[in-house]
Amino acid sequence: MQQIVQPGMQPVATTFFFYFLSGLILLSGVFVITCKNAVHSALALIFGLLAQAGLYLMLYAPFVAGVQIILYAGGIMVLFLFVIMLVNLERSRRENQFNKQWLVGLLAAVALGALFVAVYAKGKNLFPYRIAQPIETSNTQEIGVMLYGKYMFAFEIASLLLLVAIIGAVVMAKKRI
Amino acid sequence: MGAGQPGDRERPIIMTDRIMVDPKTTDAKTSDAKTADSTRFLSHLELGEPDKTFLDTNELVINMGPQHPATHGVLRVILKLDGEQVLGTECVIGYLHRGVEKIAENRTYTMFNPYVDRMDYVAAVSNGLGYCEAVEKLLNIEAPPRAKYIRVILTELNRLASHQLWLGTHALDIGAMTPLFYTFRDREEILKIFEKYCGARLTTHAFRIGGCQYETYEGFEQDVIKFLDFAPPKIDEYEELLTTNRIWLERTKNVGVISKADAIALGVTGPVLRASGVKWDLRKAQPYAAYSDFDFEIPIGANGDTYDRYTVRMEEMRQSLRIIRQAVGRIPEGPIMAKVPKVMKPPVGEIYHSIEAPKGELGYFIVSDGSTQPYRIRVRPPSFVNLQALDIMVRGALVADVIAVIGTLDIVLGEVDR
Amino acid sequence: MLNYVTSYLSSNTTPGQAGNVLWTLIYILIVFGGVSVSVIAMNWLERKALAHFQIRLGPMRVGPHGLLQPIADAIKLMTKEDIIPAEADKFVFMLAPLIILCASFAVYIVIPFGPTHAITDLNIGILFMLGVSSLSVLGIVMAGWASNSHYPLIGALRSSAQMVSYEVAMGMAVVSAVLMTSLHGLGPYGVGVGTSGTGTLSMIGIVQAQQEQHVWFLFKFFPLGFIACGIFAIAMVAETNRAPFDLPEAESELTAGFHTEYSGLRWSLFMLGEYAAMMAVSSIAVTLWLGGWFRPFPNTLTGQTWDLVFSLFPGLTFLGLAAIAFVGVVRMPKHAYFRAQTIGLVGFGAVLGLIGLLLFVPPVRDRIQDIFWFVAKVAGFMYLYIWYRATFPRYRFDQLMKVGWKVLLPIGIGVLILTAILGVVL
Amino acid sequence: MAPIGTLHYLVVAAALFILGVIGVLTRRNVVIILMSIELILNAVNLNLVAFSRLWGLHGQVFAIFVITDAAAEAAVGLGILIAFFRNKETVNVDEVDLLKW
Repeated sequence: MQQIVQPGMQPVATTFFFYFLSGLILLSGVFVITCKNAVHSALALIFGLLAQAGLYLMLYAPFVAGVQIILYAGGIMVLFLFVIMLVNLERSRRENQFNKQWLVGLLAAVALGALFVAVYAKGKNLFPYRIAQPIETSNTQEIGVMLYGKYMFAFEIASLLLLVAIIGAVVMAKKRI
Repeated sequence: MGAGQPGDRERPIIMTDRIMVDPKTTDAKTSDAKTADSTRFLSHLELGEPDKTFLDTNELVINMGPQHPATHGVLRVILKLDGEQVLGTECVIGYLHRGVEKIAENRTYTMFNPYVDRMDYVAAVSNGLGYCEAVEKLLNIEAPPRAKYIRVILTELNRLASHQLWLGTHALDIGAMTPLFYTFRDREEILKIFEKYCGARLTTHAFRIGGCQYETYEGFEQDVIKFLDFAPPKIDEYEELLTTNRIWLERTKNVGVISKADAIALGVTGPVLRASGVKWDLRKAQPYAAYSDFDFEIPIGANGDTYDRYTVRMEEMRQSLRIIRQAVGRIPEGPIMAKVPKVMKPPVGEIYHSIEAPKGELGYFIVSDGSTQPYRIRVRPPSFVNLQALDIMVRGALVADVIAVIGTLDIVLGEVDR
Repeated sequence: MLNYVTSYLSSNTTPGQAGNVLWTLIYILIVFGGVSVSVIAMNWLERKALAHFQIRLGPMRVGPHGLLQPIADAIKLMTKEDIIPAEADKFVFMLAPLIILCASFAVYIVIPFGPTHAITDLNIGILFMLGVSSLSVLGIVMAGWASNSHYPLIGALRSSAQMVSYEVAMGMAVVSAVLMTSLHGLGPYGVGVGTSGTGTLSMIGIVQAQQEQHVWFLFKFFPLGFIACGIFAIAMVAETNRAPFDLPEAESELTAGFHTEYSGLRWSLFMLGEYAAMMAVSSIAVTLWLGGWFRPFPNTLTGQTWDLVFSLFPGLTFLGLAAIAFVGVVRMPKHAYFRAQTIGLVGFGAVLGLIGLLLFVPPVRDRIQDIFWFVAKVAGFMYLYIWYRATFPRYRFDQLMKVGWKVLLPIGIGVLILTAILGVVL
Repeated sequence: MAPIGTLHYLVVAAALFILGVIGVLTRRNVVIILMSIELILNAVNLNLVAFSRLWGLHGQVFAIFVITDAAAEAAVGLGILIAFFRNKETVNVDEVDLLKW
C-alpha cells in the first residue's frame, strides 16, 4: 500500500476506527459464546472476523486481511454454517447451554486474564507506544517471497496438513466410502 | 388410491386399477408402528429398518407438490431423501378427481362424449376417438371410411400437438426455457386447424359415435398440407436446440432407466414402453380407424432412459406427419356418419377397446345393461398407469432427476385423476 | 475548501488513494447509483432480449416498448406486503438480503472504470474482490436457513456448496492472470520488452500491465489466456447462480430456492444483489483479460486521428440508440391509444440523442472514453448471460460439481502451471 | 485519546483469547466450542500481525499458517461432529462420554 505522507491526507480517525473495530470484535466474541442458537453465534463470529480484517488493514497487513476474508469469512464460516444446518436440532436450543463446570471455566478464564494483566503491566515498556512506520510500499510481494523462500518447508508442511485434513474430513463425513 | 371407485353395485367390478404393489408394502399398514403424522403416507417407503451404522445420515421427507411448478398439475409426490438421493417416492393423486367415470353412469352414451375430452385435455381428440370407437364396437356399427380418414388426420395432428406440449414442458423442467415457446408457436397452427374444423381448440369434441359431426371445411386439406410443410423444419429446430446439447445429454442419458421387463410388468405403454425397446404400438398391433391403410414406422429406443423417450417422441412426431401426408391425399368421398339410432341402446354386454393415444394405451371398458346409459365405464388412462413407473425409475436418482422423469412420463393430471 | 475539491481533480490518482473524502463519497454515490440504474436497465434488457430469443415481445404495455416496466415492477415490489414466515428466524431473515446486497456492491469499490475512475485502488484489489464476492454465499445460506422451510434450505445448501466449489476454479484462473502481470513474455501477439516486472494484485495495476505488455491477457500465451478467461467466464456464471448453473434457485425443482419465502422489497433486494454481482464479476473478467478501460488497439492504431475516431464512439452509440428509438416512433401504430406511448418514445429518443450530442463535446469526450469502453465490454458479458439463459438447460447438481472439480479445476491448475513455465522460458 | 500502539492490539487480543477460553470451557454445543477455538486462533493472529509491525513480516506469514491450520481444524472437527451427530443425534459435548459405541 502506498503510504501517503502528504499533509492533510493522513488516514482518517485511526483511533476511532481502532476502538470501533475492537469493540465490534469483542462484542461479537461475547455473542459467540453466549448465543443460544448456533447460527447466531456463527453470524456474530463472521462479523467479528470481518472487523478483525479491518484491524489487519489498519496494521498494514492487507494480504492477511484478504486471506482472512476469503478463507475465514468466505470459507471456514460457510463450512460452519453448512454443518450447523445439517445438525440443527430444535431440541438443543431448549437445553441448558452451559455445562456443569461453567464455574470452573469462568474461574480459569479469570485467572488467565489476571495473568495477562500481570504480564502486560510488567512488560509494558517492552511494547513501544507507537506503531512502526510502514516497512515498505507493498508487503504482499514480501510475504510471497518469504512464503516461497524462507518458509518453503513450512509451506509444504501446511499443504500436507490440508491434504490430510481433506482426507480425514471425507472419511469422517462420507457415509459410504 | 382414492380415484373413482364406484360403490357397491350388484355386479362385481371387473377391472381394478392395476396398482403395482411392492410385496413389502402390503402388510405395512398392519404393522403401523408409525405414529407421527408426517410418516402416515410413507407406509410403503419404509425400506426396512435402516442399518444404523456409525456413519448414517437421517432421512428427509419432502413433499413435492401438489402446488409445484414441475409436477405438471396437482400431482403430489412424497419424496424420501437421503441428502439429494431419492430413497423412495409415493404419488398422492386425486387432487383433480372429478368422478368422470361415475358421471358416465348417469349420462347417455351421446351425452358422455364431451366429458372424455376433459380427461387428457392436451390430447382431447384421441380421447374422443377411443370413446367413440368403443361405443361403436358395442353398438356393432362402423364409421364410414371418410370419417375414419378425418379421424386419423385429426388424431395424428393431436398427437403432434400433445408431443409438442410435452417437449416444451419437459425442456422447461430441465431448465431450457426456449423450446417451450417454439413448441407453443407451432402447436398454435394445429389448434387453428381444430378451431376451423369444429370451433374448439382444446376440448374439441370432434367426433361423434358413428362418425364425425362436421364435414371438413373449405380448404381443410390445403391447411393440413400447409402445416405438413411447415412442421418438419420446426421439429428440426427443436432437435437442434436439444438433441446434441451437452447439458441436455447429461441430464437425460441414463436417467430414469426402466428395463424392458419392468416396463412390461408395470403395464407401461406408449413412448415410455417403446423407448425401453418393446415394439408395441396399437396402431400396428391391432389397427383401428384407418391405420391399417398407412405405412409408418414405430420408433423404438434401446436403453429406456429419458433420452430415448425423447428421441422416440421426436421420431413419432415425424411419423405422425408421414401418416397425415398419406391420409390427406386420399380422403375418400362419401358420408361422414354411419346410420346410428337416435336413441342408443346397446345390447347387454361389455366391451374393451383401446387406442394408441399420444401417451400410451387409452382403453375404454364399457359395461352395458341394455339401457340408454352405460352401466359402468372404466377408463384405462395411459398417464395413470405410466405414473406407476415413477418409483422404479427414480430410486437412487437425485431430486433433479425426479423432475426430469415426471416430465418424460408425460402425464396429464386430468387423466390420472379423472 | 475549494482547494480541497480541486486538488483531487489535478491529482492523477483515485480519490481513495488521494485520501480525499469528499470525492470518495461522490464516487461512491456515482458508482452505486450507476450500478442501480444499470440493474434496472439490465432487467428491462434481459426481459426484452430473452423475449426475442423466445419469439415473444416481452413487456410492451408500461411505457413505449415496456421501457417503464422495471419502474412499475419496483413500485409494485416496494408496496407489496412484506411477509415474514411465522416460524422464521426474524433477525437473520431480515439480515440476509442486506448481506447479499452489501457483498455484491462492495466489490465495486475497487473496480477501475478508468485509470482514475475508481473509488480506490487497493494493492490487494483482486484478492479483496474475490473475498467480498465470496461473502454473498453467507447471505444465501442465512436466507435459506432463516426461512425455516425445506426448499429454501436445500437451495441454500446447494448454493453454498456450489459457490465454494467454483471459487476454487475461479481463483486458479485469476491467479494465472495475476501471474501474467509479472511476465513480459513475447507471446504471439505480444510485442513487449523482455523485462521482468513484479506482479501486482491491484486492479489498476493489472490493466496497466496489459498496456505495458501491449496485449490483452485474453491473447497472452495464446491459448492459455483464452482458456483461463473461459474458466473464469464459466465459473462466474456459477458464482452468480445464473443459468445453466442456477440450481440454488432452480424454478422447476426447488420452486425458487433460497428466496422462496421472500416477497416484496426483500425479494427485490435479492434481485438487485444478483444483478449487481453479475456486473461485478463481468467487470473483474473485463479487467483481468479484456484490457479494462482501454479502447481496442491502443498500441497499434495510435496517433491523433485514431484517438479522435475512437473518442467518437460513445456519442455515436447514444445517437444510434436514439435512432433506434425514432425508428420505433415511426413504426408505432397511428392510433389515439398509442399517442402517449409515441410521445414518450420521442422524449426518450430525444434524451438519448442529447446525451449523444453532449458526448461529442471535447472535454467530456475525453473523460468519458475509458468508462465507455469498460461498460461496453461488461455489456458484452451481460449479453452472454442472457444468451446462456435462453439456450441452455440446467445442470444437475452432481454434474455441476463434476464440472467444477473435475473439469475446470484441473484445467485451471494446468493453465497456471503452463503460464508459469512459459513465463520463465520465453 | 492516546495514539494506538502495539499494546492496544495486544489487549484486544488477550480479551478475545479469554472470551474464547470461556467459550471452550463452558459451552456444551460442539459447534460453538469449535467457534470459540476460532476466536482463540484469531486472538493469536492479531498478536502476530501486531508484532509484525515491529519486527518484520514473519508474523504475517505465521498468521497465514495459523489460518491454514484453522481451516484444517475446522474441516476435521466438523467432520467428526457430523459423524458423531449421525450416531448419537446430539451435538452436546458432555454426552460424548463413551469411549466406544
